[in-house]
Amino acid sequence: MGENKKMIQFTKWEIITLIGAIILPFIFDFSPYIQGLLIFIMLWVILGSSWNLLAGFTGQVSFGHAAYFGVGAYTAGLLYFHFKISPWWGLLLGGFVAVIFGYLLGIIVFRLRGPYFALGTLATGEILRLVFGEEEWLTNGHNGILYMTTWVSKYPYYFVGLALAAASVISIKIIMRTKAGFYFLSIREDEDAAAALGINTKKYKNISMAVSTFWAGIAGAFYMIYMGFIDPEVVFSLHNISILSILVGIIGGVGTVWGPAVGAVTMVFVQELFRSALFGLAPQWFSGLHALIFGVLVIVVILFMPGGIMGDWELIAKRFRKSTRAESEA
Amino acid sequence: MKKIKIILLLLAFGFVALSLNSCGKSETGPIKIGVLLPLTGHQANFGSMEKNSYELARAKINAAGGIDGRQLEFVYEDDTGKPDVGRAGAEKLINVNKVPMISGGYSSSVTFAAAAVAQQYRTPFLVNTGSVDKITQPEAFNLTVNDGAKFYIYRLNPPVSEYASGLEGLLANVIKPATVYIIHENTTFGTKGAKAFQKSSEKLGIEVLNVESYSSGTVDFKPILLNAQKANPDMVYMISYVMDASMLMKQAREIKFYPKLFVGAGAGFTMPAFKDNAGKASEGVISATLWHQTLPIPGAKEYYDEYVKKYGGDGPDYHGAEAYSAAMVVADVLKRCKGDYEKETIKKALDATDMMTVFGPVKFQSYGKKIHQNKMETYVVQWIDGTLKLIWPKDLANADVVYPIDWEKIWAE
Amino acid sequence: MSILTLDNLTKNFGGLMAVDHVSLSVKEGEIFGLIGPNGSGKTTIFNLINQFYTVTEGRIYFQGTDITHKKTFEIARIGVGRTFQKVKPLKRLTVEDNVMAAAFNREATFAGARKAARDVLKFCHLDDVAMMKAGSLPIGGRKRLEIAKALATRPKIILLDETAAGLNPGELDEAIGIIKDIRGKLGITVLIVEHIMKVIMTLSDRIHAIAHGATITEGTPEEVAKNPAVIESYLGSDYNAEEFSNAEN
Amino acid sequence: MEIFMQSLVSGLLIGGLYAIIGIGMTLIMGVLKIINLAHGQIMMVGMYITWTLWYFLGIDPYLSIIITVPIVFYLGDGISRFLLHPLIEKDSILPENQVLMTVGIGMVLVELARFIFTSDYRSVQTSYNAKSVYIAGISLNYPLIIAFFAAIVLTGGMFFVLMKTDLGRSIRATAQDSDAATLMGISSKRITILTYSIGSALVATAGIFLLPIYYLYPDFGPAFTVKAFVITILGGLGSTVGAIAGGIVLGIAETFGATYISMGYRDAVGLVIFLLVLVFLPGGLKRFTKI
Repeated sequence: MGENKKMIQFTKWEIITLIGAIILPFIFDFSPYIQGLLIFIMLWVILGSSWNLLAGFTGQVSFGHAAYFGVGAYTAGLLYFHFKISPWWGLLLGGFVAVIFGYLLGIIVFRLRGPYFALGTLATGEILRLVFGEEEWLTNGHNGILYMTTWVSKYPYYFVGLALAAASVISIKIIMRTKAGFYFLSIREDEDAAAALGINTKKYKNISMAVSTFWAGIAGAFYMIYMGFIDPEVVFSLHNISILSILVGIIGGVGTVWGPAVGAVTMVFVQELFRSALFGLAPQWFSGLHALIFGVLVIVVILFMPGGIMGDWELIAKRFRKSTRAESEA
Repeated sequence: MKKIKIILLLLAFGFVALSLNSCGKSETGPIKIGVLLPLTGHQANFGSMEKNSYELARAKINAAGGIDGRQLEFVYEDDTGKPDVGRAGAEKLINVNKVPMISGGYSSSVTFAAAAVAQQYRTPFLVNTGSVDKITQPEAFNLTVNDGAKFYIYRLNPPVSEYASGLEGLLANVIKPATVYIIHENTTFGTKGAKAFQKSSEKLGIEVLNVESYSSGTVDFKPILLNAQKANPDMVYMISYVMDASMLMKQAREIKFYPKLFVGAGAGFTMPAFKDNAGKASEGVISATLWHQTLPIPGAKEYYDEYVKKYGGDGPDYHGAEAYSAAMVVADVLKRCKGDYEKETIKKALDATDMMTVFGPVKFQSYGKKIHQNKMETYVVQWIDGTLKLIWPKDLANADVVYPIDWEKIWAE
Repeated sequence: MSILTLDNLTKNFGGLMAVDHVSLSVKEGEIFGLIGPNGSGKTTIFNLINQFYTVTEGRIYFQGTDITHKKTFEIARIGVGRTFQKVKPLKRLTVEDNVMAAAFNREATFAGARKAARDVLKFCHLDDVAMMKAGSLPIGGRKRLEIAKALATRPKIILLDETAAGLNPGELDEAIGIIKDIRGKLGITVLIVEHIMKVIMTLSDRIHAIAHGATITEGTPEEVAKNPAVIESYLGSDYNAEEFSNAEN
Repeated sequence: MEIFMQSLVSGLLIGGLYAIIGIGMTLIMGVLKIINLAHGQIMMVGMYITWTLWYFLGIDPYLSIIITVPIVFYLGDGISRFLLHPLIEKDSILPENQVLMTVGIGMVLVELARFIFTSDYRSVQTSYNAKSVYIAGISLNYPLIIAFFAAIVLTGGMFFVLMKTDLGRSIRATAQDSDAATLMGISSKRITILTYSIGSALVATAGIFLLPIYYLYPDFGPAFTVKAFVITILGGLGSTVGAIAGGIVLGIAETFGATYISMGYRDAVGLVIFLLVLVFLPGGLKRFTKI
């Protein structure tokens, strides 16, 4: 946890990354396609950080984060659908509504531990998906909700996304330097031992859940605003939201502040790399393999880098240094 | 804290690498038009039928000299049957491949979601299958019916509310059922189709006993069928894709559910795969359809034969014809652009479209809440002795409707 | 004055009497030993005090207040610290962070918690490994870390569960010194469960012996060591008999 | 009343099929203590093998058990030996990393199937596919009846193996306390790998019985994975008798939910029961059956 007395301090590289992300679009004239990818990276940074706080730092491995993502998305969507209120208002509200859902579902799932917690969250996510699909009077069911997005240009979304992503990462960085952060880690390492140290584990699991669901809800609302279309199968997707948020965390590094950000970049990049068939260099059938390659990547990371890219950075750096040294000697 | 380096490295590498992908326009190379279809995922068998048809048409167009001497090329984007992927695909076609026009659009929800993207980028989108009504209703996109000049969506196929128009004729004139039980999958296409048929029933004086939905991929349809059997309707109307359609009919046969009629709303019920999977239980099933190869439309039979010759199998149904015709419309529109393949020019050419295709005449009209909608007749087919026969309208039919149907006999082993 | 009182404490695991009407009273400022052969219910008593298990029957009083049905974390808050026989370090955190997490029990600020943690680490001779990951500590360090975490919650009474088990002779003396200082320098009452007789005999003011969950006797170390029932209960198991005779030497 | 009876019978038969899917999962969860999120996908692999044998060689699906099941057994062996077991020694922040590994494995299996077989629907057509017998007006579908009896035979067989053989005792010992089992001289590595292989073989068998009733495409696995863990939690970890009880309860509950509530909520019925059991009846039906 470092030696600094100040509660929050940014490293050189953190500041460079942030400034870089702000000015990059002014230096390069990105095509809207690349802008779109960047926005998706931001979205995954928020969602990955959200999952990582609850799972990576607090040890409550959620397989149902789509529930909160979807609730946030539908908060923004339904405001527009029923009352013609701009979904932008739903951005913040989506976070809070997700927190309420998180608290209510927490009453059920926090009675469970370990794999049972994972299964419980998975089930709650799936139930919400079915309910939102079936209750057409409220959600417009499978027809989904369409909203003609505010801007054609993607730059405004990029900066909103960047601001939200930065806020989510920084908020977690701050929390992890407070009492709550220490308590989250204690709960993750050993829930019983934590309680014996005087930690109200239930309360702090709920706090972690609240922050986590808040960001998941915001991510969902941002998705609605940016994509302009949601339906239950998309935003409550077990595979495309719940599992992918986990994979973003795993690849980047579970329980590290910057892990989800690195994971988000890696995932979007790798998927796009193969989806575009190595930028058109490989034959077209190659693009059909993108999901396969991503699955293999997940397996490789879990097998050989259980701490993810950030968690095992020392290991990677060492190997890298070794190989470069060998090269220079040769 | 050198760790953060990796973010920068990855970002930088990513940008550079991805920028390589964008390509410039050329004045002499092929003209590229985007096509959005489900090439993988649940709807892939429809998507590949449509893609095959697009390719068949392209070969024909290019063999006949292409467009003003240039070749026509279709750039396919796989929407995987998911609206968000479809939107991303449409954006990619517009922004990366820089196509001046998009065609395709299979499922209703994907097409609708992607249409919003095309509309936003002011790129003409010729829809050939996505059938939910609102796709050609400008109000769904914050426009009015007078905004034709600002509305970039065009549709070749009829909307789902009109799928059953041909069927209405058959029911009103020949069969005259008194009651109907509606079963539909819980998707946009399914729910809208069910609503539309409720309206039709009202018009025809058929009592709707119940409307029930299911989610696609169900193993056991018996609960729904039992409820239907208990209601004892004259007719069961089903809106389902191919495998659900097969399961429904197989299990109806199993529980000896014999209403006067089983009617499908197109989609799965006209596919060859329906017969393959339902087996005997497909026999006697009636379906609305938008096309049949025996229709007296010039080129229809030729298209069907060519398709079978090239790709084998049981041949295309109306989905393939829609795609083939859309490709022909694209070629026709581009030819009328006279070398200026800009979005606005293409849009004007689309407005002026008035041509004949294997799918029937194509002309984009305004009526009711819709604009840019091709209006057309629909037909009724029935599975008779293992083949799909056109039974309505009477003057075009190639077989007599089998009615009343002795299910016990035709479903016997 | 009594700081912790167990009144007819009983735990029944589906018919098995793990703790059978045990009554004892720990006076403020004393080191109180709890002994008994393996499986006699010592750890169960600890788990009952801090509410890992719910009490079947009987009452627990802390400084005169009934704490029988409080929650685990509340027990720690009011001033009952404990260590675990099977150590529970927060493995991926540094030693200092382990203790800080505990220190937040009394300290609201980051700086305050860190200062408190450093004091405790020094007290437990862990200051030179403060930046090590707790999971990579050798067993002696882990045992002391258990004590450090419990102390950092600033308890009024600390329950030590076999803190000396598995230590080499050098470490053993170190541990005994620390436990003495807990009472001597910090003025914290100690309730100690221990197998190693050397430890418990040197340290304890009074000893309470149990077997099969029930009380055998209570008294000074000398009285208890001479009690034939105690000797017999230990002789019942070879493994412990050896230890017992070692302690006698 | 007839609807009630027919629903009951339908639910019972479907439940038999669910039970076979569940037995494999309950063994794996009982011994390896992980949720196998690749369960449905392994079933899918088994079904594609069966389909291939039927389509190209004309081998009857039920007959192909002797080929398909060993193949999938060794697939499971490979997965657990090279991908799951090595993780036990790896220090990872999340104890669930074996579960996450099964996610990756599932993804790879689906995409491989898509690559080889495309996304088209496949089904087998046999003479008995659509045959039914009718008892008192209630229809009983042949393949479902066969699946139901197979479920009973398999459960009985597994029960016998677990209770009466050395292998079974080792598996049960490892499930209860793998450390203690190791002390008793049981190689927990061998047993965990073997258990995963047996679990895979069982779910492949389930797939073979499902194929004549249903159809097949690469993405169909996850829905059945979810059913499998609902059954496992319902029946109790590691309990074969529990799995058959859980499968039948789920089958009947789903069918009644679909008949009397709404077809759209059919899948929700299982999930709600599942949550209720997790929270209010930890241990599942095993608490009543005791085995």
